[in-house]
Amino acid sequence: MSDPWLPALVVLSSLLPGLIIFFLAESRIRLRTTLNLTGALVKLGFIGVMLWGVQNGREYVFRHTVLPGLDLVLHADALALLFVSLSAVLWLFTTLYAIGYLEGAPNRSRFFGFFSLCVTATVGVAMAGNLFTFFLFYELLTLATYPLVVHRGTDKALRAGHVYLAYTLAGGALLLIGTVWLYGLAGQVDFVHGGSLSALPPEAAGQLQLIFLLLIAGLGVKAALVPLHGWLPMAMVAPAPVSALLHAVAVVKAGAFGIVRVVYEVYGIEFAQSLALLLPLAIAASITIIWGSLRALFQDDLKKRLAYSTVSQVSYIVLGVALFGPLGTMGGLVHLVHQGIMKITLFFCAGNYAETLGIHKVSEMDGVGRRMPWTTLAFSLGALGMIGVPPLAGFVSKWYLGVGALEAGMPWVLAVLAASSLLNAAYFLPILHRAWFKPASGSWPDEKIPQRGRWETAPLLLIPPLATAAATLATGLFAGAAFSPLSWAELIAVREYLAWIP
Amino acid sequence: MKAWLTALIALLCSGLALALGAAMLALPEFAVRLPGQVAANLDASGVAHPVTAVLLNFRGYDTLLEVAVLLLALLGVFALSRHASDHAHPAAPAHPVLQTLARLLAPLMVLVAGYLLWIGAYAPGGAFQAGAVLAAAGVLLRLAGLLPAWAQPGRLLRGGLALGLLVFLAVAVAGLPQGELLHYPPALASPLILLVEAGLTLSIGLTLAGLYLASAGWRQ
Amino acid sequence: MTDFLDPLPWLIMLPLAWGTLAFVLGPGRGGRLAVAAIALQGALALQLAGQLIDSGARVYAVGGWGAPLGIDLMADGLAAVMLLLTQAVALPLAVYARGYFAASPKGRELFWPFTGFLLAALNALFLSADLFNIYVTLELLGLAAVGLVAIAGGRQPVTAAMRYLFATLLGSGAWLLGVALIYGTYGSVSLAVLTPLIHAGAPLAVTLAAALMLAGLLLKTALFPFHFWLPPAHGGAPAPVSALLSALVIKATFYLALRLWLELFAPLTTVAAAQLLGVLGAAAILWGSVLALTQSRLKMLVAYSTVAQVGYLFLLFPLATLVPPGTADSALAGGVMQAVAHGLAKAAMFAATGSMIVATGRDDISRLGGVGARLPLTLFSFGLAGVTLMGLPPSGGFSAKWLLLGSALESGQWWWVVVMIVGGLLTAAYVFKVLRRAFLPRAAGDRVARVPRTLEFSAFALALASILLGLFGAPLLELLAVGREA
Amino acid sequence: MSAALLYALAGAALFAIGLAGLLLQPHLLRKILAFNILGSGVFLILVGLGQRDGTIDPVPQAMVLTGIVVAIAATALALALARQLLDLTGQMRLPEDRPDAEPADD
Repeated sequence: MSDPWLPALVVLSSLLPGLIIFFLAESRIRLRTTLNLTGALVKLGFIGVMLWGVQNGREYVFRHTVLPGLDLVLHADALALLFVSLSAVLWLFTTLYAIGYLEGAPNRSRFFGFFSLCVTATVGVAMAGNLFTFFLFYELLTLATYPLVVHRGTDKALRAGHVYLAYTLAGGALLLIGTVWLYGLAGQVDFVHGGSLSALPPEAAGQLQLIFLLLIAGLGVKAALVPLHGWLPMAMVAPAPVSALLHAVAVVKAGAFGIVRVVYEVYGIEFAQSLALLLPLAIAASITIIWGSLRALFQDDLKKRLAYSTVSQVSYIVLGVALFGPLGTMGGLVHLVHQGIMKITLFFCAGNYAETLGIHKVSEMDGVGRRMPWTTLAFSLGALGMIGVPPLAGFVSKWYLGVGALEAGMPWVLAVLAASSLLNAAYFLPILHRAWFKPASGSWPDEKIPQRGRWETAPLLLIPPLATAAATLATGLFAGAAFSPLSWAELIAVREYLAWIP
Repeated sequence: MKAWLTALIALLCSGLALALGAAMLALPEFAVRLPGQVAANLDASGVAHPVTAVLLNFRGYDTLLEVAVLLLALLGVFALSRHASDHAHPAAPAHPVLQTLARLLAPLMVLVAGYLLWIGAYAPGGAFQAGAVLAAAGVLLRLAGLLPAWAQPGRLLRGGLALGLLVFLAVAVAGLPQGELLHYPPALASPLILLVEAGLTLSIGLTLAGLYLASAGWRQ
Repeated sequence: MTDFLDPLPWLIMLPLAWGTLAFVLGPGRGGRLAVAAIALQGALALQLAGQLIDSGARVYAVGGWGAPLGIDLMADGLAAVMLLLTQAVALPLAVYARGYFAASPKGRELFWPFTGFLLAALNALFLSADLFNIYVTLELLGLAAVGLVAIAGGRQPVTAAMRYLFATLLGSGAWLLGVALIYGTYGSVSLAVLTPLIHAGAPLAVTLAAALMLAGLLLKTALFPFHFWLPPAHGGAPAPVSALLSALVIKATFYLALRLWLELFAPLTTVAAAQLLGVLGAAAILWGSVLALTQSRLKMLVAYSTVAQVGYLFLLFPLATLVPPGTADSALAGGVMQAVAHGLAKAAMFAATGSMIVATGRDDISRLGGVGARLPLTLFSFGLAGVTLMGLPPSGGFSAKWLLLGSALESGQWWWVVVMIVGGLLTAAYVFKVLRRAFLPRAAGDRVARVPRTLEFSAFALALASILLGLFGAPLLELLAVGREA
Repeated sequence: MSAALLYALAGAALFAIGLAGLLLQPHLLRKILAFNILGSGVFLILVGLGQRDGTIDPVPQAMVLTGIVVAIAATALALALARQLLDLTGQMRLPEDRPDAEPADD
């Protein structure tokens, strides 16, 4: 197996099962599950090979010329692998969870088909080697997630789908204009360490600033930067596994990841700094962080509260990107992974409450910790991680962001981080308090899955959140170990900054 | 239609006529002249009449497509008549004088058609003129109540309608091994053109008649 | 070249022959013959394209006389691309039509002869290098198309056919008047003879001829505001017919407009005229998309989408006129790519639409619930075709949009960028209007029957081709460049 | 001015009259007649301009013969459509309302 094909195989390992699943009869449950899990495991295998290779300095590049001057490039570099590994691992867990969650529900072939396409798109976004390839998978992601958002087919779901499409397609259009413009100005722009635009003549600076605005606006829609975030809370009508995937890996992350690529590998962090692009970006991210947290505070609907929390948390990544210095970079990048693990845990748990007891609202959660201790334990770990309590994953992110802010000479960012952490605590701790310490108020809204021996809910619903909650703890505790997200982020940061540090 | 729109269209059409007239009065000398070339190549064309030479040889390809256009129009009428009538209406009985006249004239018209076909090689005439006379004979017979309408043409009639085009196509393709499409070897040009014209006369006669006869039986 | 098996003349003779034979065979017969013959035509078109790539553009003197006395045919890259598109669309549609007319026999009696003549007219038109001969091919094309619109009978289709006939006859009349003026000025109708004769200071008659011919072509291409005849004609015909008309017939007249503009009348073109064409194209994009969005009948929605997509083709004129050569090349490539991508995608979309109508028994967007569950492949094909029309990657439509956007930005004509982007979003709106409905569960009282497999797979083949065009479009652009080297 | 040119000028007038008729006359039979007038105008221009230098030119004459046959074909189809429309709607004119607003007839 030659090297160029590995990145393509990673993409195909979910694309092919997805396409097959579309045409499976509804009743072929076993075959569908086998295809899903085989795809997920094969993908992990390929990624493992590439992780080892990249660690040892190998390059995996797949290139196909679509039109003269327009190449489709899949490039598994360190940054790509960070995101790909996250997607592949969480896909496996989410697939397991979704199999349990949707047991007996209609239209499962369609659901898992688009689910696989969605992961294909995410993996493609991660490994895109230039803006065109990125755009391709970015749009595919839009198309693949739309049917998932409207999966339930209710009026509310259709309306949410409408809003989702309007936002994301408009964002895609902005991204397209920026990309075409950039290609016209600079030719084919591959993602390379340190960026490649600084060689352009100085007259182009004005255009480059405008292009940056277009690109960030286009990416900001999916990354849910305020004021482009309106679709995200509405998209909560989707089934829980979809919300989990949308928030933790697929859509919002694709946006945030795109911003990382544009700043570091198209413009180059130094060049972006010299064009005075980083400060506005940091301010936009800060506003989003605070605004999202504030809105989360007032949501009674659990999933909505988590959604606004996502709006806020994803911008930590953007903030890290906008901090000029390797530590800020590390903070942003590692949060890409940490936020994913923590948020997916929270959504799994929210799904469990809803599926098991019919709990959708925070106000219905009194005493749920005694009925569902394991789920609530996982939820608590995720929530505490989000707040940034050591030694959980979120603490590591916030620590590096804070130090990075000092390094970049933006001490005001510390205030943002502090305020945000306080707000995080303000909207998460009351939930934990209700769940653990308040007595249950009689019967549950709609108990669907009864207690069976030790199992507080269906096993396939319980194992994934416990696993990801454990990961929240592990990534925090063992942040210094080899192959931990943090050390991988360090590897990337060193390579990005080596490109220009003499 | 609104009055101002009518006025506007009338104005624009008059303007177009004036512009065309002005353009025609300001034409330069011809850059290319074809009459001389036609005359020079007339001997090799297989016919003695220049218009027939252009129609069936120099620009015979146009004619080939044009025959297809004619057949296509008939197909269109057939397509419509499938929905218009469930069965072929018998012709209304006509005045005996008309019937007698038609019986007398029809053979004569066939004869005239044959003459026109043959003379086309030397003088004004040819397949279209001959076919038109044949068609007129058909229409006359129908008006005299002697022919049924053609709602659903039988196989034989379909073959006759297609014959001219098929013969033309065969002759056109037969030229390929020696040269190009529609290339007539000079020695065979005369008989080949006559063959094509004979096939065309029959098919054009049937087609033109068919354009009338196919819709003759529609409900009123 | 005096080879008996030369693909060039056979591309015209073969469909004429099988069209005629299908008529002789009798009502409804000839489908199998047609599929075999179109497959052969496809092979011939590929062979011709190969010849062109190897040894450049070809001129073919019919009858051996040569222009100006005889009629010349000419095959260059542009013609070859259109020929390939024609056969590539026709083959799956022929397969589709056999299944469609088996399930829905209205209009099947004369479908095959008409289609044979239609394809002959298209191939002849793409290959012709003689203005009068082009007139005859235009009439052949127009009458075949009108006949196809009318084959199903009924009040709406016959009305549409009548309207369409007047439009197409007026268009050809304008073309013929232009030809008469050109012959009256120069004494020839051969493109090869005329092209060096026409220069910027040409007589008024030539300018008038250019304007008349172009106007006639715009009418036949249904460019806004001449689109009035298209939606009822394309929306009222049986699905295979709508597909042929939307995918190919309007492309033929666009092709002629492009050829005249870039070659014969190139010295007469002005920026103002090019911008006017672009404005009409932009209006078509916006107006057609908005009207598509308001339709309640599925087929009419797709037909209005054609009105909009035609607009994209005409954006190529301002982008290719009096701009640097590189910009013009990429605009031309984008425009032709759009023609090809739209041809494949719209054929797929009409085919999928036809299957949905056969399955639900009605042409109503609000009654599409359950289609997604019962006809997943058909709906998937509709979606893929929609992706191409929206211009999302990877698809032929995206490649086209990419090239057009690139040349718009390069030449500083940013207003076309805005039009294209807004058009793409509107397209998404009407495509998802259909998809959303079809995803819903079946409403009580509605039925969704299965349709023959051939219907599903032929539509899918077309849709897949429109997507793959986006990934493997480079050879097509290489072919397009044959005969255009400056 | 040669006689041939006079024919061409008359052709221009006929074309304009035919065009106006085609656009302005709502009655289908009149529209079809107008189309034929328009076509005759074009034929006159083709032959007339082609022979404006006084030489007889068989090429436009042959073209006009081809054109006449095409016009006959188109006229026949138009008449058949018009008659069918009369059968279906009882009117010899195209409905002016938006055609897509009509119900599909099945």
